[in-house]
Amino acid sequence: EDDNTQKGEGDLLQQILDRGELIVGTSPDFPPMEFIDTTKTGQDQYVGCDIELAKYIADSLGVKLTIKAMDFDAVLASVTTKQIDLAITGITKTPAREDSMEMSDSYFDEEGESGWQGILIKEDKKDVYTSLDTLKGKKIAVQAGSLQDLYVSEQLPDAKKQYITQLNDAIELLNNGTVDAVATAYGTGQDFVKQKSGLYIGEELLFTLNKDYTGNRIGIPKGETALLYRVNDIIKDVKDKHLYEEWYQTALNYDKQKIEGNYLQRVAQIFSIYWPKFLTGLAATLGLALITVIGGTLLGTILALVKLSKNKFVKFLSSAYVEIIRGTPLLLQLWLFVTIFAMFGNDQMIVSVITALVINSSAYVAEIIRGGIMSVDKGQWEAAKSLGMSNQHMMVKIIFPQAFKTILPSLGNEFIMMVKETSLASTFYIGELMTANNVVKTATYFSLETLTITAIIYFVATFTLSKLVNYMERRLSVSD
Amino acid sequence: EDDNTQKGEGDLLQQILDRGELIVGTSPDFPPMEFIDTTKTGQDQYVGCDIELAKYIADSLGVKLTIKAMDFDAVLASVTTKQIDLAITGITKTPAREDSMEMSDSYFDEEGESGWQGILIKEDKKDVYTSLDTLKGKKIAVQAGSLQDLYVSEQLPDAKKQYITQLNDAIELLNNGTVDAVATAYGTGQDFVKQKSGLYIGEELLFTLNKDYTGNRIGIPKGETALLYRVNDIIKDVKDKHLYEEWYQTALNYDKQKIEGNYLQRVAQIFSIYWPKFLTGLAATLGLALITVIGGTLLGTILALVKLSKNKFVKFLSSAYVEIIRGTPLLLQLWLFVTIFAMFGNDQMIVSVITALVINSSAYVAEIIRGGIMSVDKGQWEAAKSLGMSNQHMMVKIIFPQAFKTILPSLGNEFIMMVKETSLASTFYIGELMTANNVVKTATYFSLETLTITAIIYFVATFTLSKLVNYMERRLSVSD
Amino acid sequence: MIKVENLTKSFGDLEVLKGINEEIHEGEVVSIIGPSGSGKSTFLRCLNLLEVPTDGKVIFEGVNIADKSVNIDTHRQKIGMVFQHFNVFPHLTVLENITITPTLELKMPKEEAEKLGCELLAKVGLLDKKDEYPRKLSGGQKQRLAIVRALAMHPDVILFDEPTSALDPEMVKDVLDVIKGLADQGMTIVIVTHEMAFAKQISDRVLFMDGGYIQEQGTPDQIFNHPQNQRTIEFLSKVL
Amino acid sequence: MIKVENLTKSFGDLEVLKGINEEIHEGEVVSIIGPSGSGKSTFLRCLNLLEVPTDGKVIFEGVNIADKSVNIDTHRQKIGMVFQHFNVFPHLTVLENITITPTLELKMPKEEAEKLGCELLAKVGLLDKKDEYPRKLSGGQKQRLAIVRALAMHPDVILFDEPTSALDPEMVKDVLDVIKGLADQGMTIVIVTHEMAFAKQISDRVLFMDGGYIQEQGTPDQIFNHPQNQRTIEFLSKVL
Ligand SMILES: Nc1ncnc2c1ncn2[C@@H]1O[C@H](COP(=O)(O)OP(=O)(O)OP(=O)(O)O)[C@@H](O)[C@H]1O
Ligand SMILES: Nc1ncnc2c1ncn2[C@@H]1O[C@H](COP(=O)(O)OP(=O)(O)OP(=O)(O)O)[C@@H](O)[C@H]1O
Ligand SMILES: [Mg+2]
Ligand SMILES: [Mg+2]
Repeated sequence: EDDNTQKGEGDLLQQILDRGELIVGTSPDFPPMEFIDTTKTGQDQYVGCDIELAKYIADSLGVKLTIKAMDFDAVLASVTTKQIDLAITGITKTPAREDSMEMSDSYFDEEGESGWQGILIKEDKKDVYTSLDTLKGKKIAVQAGSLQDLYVSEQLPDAKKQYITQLNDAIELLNNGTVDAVATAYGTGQDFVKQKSGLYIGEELLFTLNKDYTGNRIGIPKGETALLYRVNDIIKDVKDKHLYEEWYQTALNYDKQKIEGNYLQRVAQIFSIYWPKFLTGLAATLGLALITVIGGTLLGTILALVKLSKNKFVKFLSSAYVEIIRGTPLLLQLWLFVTIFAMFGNDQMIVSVITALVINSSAYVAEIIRGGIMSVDKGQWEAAKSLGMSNQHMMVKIIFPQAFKTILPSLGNEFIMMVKETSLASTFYIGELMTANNVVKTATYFSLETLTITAIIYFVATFTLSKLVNYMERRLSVSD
Repeated sequence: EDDNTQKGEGDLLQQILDRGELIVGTSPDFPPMEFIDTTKTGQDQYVGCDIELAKYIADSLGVKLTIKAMDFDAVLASVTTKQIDLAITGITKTPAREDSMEMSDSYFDEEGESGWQGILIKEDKKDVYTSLDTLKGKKIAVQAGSLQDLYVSEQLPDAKKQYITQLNDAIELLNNGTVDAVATAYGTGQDFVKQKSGLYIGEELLFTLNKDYTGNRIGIPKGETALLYRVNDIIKDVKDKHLYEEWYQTALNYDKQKIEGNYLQRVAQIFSIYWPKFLTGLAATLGLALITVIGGTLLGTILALVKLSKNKFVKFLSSAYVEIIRGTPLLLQLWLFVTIFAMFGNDQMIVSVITALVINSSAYVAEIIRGGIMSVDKGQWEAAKSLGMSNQHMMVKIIFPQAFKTILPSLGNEFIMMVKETSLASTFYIGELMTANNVVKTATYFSLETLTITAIIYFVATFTLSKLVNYMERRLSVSD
Repeated sequence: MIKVENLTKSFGDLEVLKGINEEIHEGEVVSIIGPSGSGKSTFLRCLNLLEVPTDGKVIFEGVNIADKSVNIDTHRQKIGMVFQHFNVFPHLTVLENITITPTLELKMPKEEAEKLGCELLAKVGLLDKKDEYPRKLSGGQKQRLAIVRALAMHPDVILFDEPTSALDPEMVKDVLDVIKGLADQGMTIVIVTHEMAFAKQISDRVLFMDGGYIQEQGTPDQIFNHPQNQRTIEFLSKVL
Repeated sequence: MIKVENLTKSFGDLEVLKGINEEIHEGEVVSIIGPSGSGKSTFLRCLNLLEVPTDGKVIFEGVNIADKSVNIDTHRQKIGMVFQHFNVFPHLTVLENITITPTLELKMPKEEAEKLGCELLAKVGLLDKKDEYPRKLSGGQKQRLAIVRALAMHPDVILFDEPTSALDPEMVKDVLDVIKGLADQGMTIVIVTHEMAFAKQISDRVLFMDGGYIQEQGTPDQIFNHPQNQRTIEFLSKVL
């Protein structure tokens, strides 16, 4: 009765029935197929239409379902080595896969749902644009270099293309009449239609697809033909009942709420749904700024001391460093460090970005510290010297403690600056607040509303911080 | 003998021979097909392989060639209305075009040259990766959302994708072994191989194309079958002699120099070739910064005066404005204005960008001006008041002239700041220096070298400007 | 000429003037002495509303200028003031410093203002500097310019706030001589000073301020030679 | 004790000291007077190398401290200095102001330094303030603290640069009394001052500086009552 014993080929179905448990491997990072609902735990956390399919298969077999989450490659490897019974994770057919596992019939043809590319128009033009031909010479918004760009060139060669960077922008252009249509993936277009009123996308406006997509299939250990046939039967059943389409829709709508109402209401709704995303972004922004200022202060202090020293050569070097960093844009420095680090094999963007930020900040902090030291009344230096204090004692006991008062609030302000400057890191998909903004913008299709929320968060953060710095400044200057 | 008379159909070939001149329309903005050599003038300025083809046809007919440059739509319209004899401008066949003009045989199959998508590898792995199959499970760098991304998913489903934003970065990753291969357009890949040593792209590593591309063809006025047949004969001749491929290569290499040598030599070479691009970028950067600071000063002066006024309400408003602008990142403000302006139908990015920059700058300038006014010794205010001066006279005759001394250098520094900040405008392809950097980077495939040049230009500009500001500051303070 | 009734002035919680009643008569030269921080400057500045009194009246030539509805500018034109730190306008030449207010506020023609300015400058020995900028002047010269600037408005009274205490010792005399000259010509003068000898010499009346009140007042002889108030006696013992 | 030979000092093109020869003897009290900008402070500051002389020697107790190879810190410990603007350390208590240098530089044990500090503070009437921060002190108190701070290093000579000119008039006396006390105890003192009466009273010798030179020197009686040099006569006529 040991289920783990390697049994002969072909009896896996029997084993499943015997043990009363179906083990399905999946890679839960492909919404809406399979993804994790972070509000739940255990087996319940795995949701999506593939998971529904797995449940249906287990139900049909009359056994309990156990989902094993692992990454995509591991799912494929596990089904090959029979560590799982079925691999259900949006797998398409390839010759290589056919060699290493059995592949079920297709249970879902992505093309029919989201693989198609089409044309989004305004709903009131539905009767005007009834086929691709009717769009001849019209102005069509496309994302430069996208698949749709190619299709428009190919199948609508005399349409006028308006290049855009973000699809949301295209919708604005469509609404205000700057463009007549927007080329987009069919699924994405449908999402838009669901989110915003007055839009339309239809099958009559699809581009001709001539690719060799194969549908999604279930992977089954090699030689387990009994199981294969049984699974294919169940898939046929699912297809006949149009269950998967249903599951797909449910999964699509899973925790996606329709955002509606006026501008302010939309802002409130987006915030109430996505606040954890913004919060994480803010935390990352503050963390990034803090690391930067701490690193910048360490490096900047050394630079400042060197600049105040008497050795002409190191003085020149540190001045040059400070001038060069302050004389070039941070965006360029970020690119430079990302490029240099990539040459040395670093593919962790965050390391490059933090290095660039720290180096940038150090140049400004060096000036803050130098300024703080110079701001100490000349009389204090003279008094210390006239008493016969050594240079080191003078700096440590007399000058630094007084410079501190000027330096600390300035470092606070540098921190606030950095909270804003780290927004440039979004160019490299570092998950700070501006990146969070872009993610939510893409998820909701409401640019202005999302930007509003992000702006408010930045403002509240920097405003609060600057009040704190002011308070600190006042407290420190009281002692004068 | 009036050539302009509308003659009957079918005798255009005869007309051409009679008048001894072949008029070819082209849209000279598609290198390497047809483009302009800015160092030349008149007919000579039009270069590229399509132009060579036109010359060859004229020669074959024994007539003089006249190129008429116009935009692509106009070329198509002109051949339909017989204002030109031939349209040679990389035209592909579509049903619509077939209706309105005669289309020659294909003289160039883009697919064979640049339409294909393939895999770029290191030269020393040529014998390891001999087909797509050999790349199973390997790490492949792809641009997210590109055509290659799709092909990799489709035809190499179990390869590990490493997403990159810029192809140049992929080459670095390839060289340092982070990835095993790079998916790219075949033509682009060939360019890389030409520019950098140690790379390889071959036909055995092409993705299977199943699209319905048609080659490039010559457009001929409808019904001019005599001309059509004659042109097809000449095309056959060109094909037999493999002339077009030759012209294509020449055009590709036209003014593209191989950049080689060590790092410093490469920097020098890139600068010597692309200096006009950098110069234009710098000019745009300085112009943009200047417009911003001028606009910011106008708006900022009003804000500063309002902040100094006694009306609590407008004072609050202007303080809030200044605080909000200073409390949010410029990048976010740029996005906000671009989004808002797009909603109102503005598709001129530059207008949105300048508005955002001016508004951003105005908040900082307001503080500069307020600070300048407050920096005037309190004794000056008291002296003016004690003499019985009106508030207006006091401000205009006593306070402003003295505040000026503090304000002017600060405005200079704000200008320097803006020279750096305008780099963010590159997000929106405004053609300033950072955009120029990206253009050259893409053209040369040398990221680090290009960034170095751009950094030096920024530094020289800001350093010179800050020396000027220092000089101005000294000059102004001499009068104290 | 200036009558102060129950004048009080507080800065936040700090009550600096605690109810002052005093009258300055036409042609009088009044000196104010007292320890540092006793409110001498504050009192003087209340007389031309550079400090707005917290309470009380400042009646100048019959008008309560502490009243908010009064246009203070026109009254200030009649009340000259000279500051410890001169406060000459550094961006204007010596002559322009003098002519700017008469031309702007009294609509005096430019030539007339310049003629007046030159006359006044000649009186204080600065005519040769008329086209210089103030940065070329010594402290004593700046202060003389400041006095002349005030005079150009033909004020009915001039207020001086320690006019010599920012000066190097060897420049004090020139400035005091100019003030003495004005006193001799019958100008109404109120002067806060630490120069006791000078106060003794020119004053018709001396006020001793301390703790927000005028503690004692009288002729120079009364105050300096026969002080009655304990604080006056203490103060004078220290500074003389 | 301090011998100055051919001392010159320029700031850029401005030659402030044009070659000064002078000797300060042990136990002597020397006052330096002269018009503003004549180089009095510069001369004084050259004596402890706060200004590095352009040329010439400053021989202190046999060593030319203007020589670059000399460790100036140890010599400065023997030369006290008191500044016009006190320059007390604002972040240290009154007592710490005094004890910090002896403990750090002379390695004096903390208790000993504090005992010494308290004794010195008691002498100038500040013992009750020993744990206050300087911001609670008046100008006169700060200056007395500055003097005591210098004394705590047991200097052989103390340099004073206009020690009372930043003080309110009623605080001058306390500070001058302290200096007088030092003079009476036989301390070597060099003092730049505008208080002529005081200079007359305590000095053994008075130097009159002008134009970068010591124009005249002698006993207080010689200088104040029988000046010979034309410039001295002129200067004294203005300030007395
Ligand atoms: N603008 C102000 N805000 C707050 N406190 C002030 C202000 N002006 C003066 N004071 C305070 O009011 C008090 C009286 O100041 P005032 O300048 O009138 O004294 P004074 O008698 O002129 O002293 P001095 O001889 O030092 O000039 C002082 O304690 C001073 O600190
Ligand atoms: N660090 C410096 N840099 C440039 N010039 C200086 C410097 N210190 C002093 N001077 C100039 O040297 C001259 C003499 O200055 P010094 O302070 O010695 O005069 P002083 O006799 O002490 O005058 P006062 O009585 O005003 O204190 C002045 O013209 C002054 O401007
Ligand atoms: Mg005062
Ligand atoms: Mg001095």
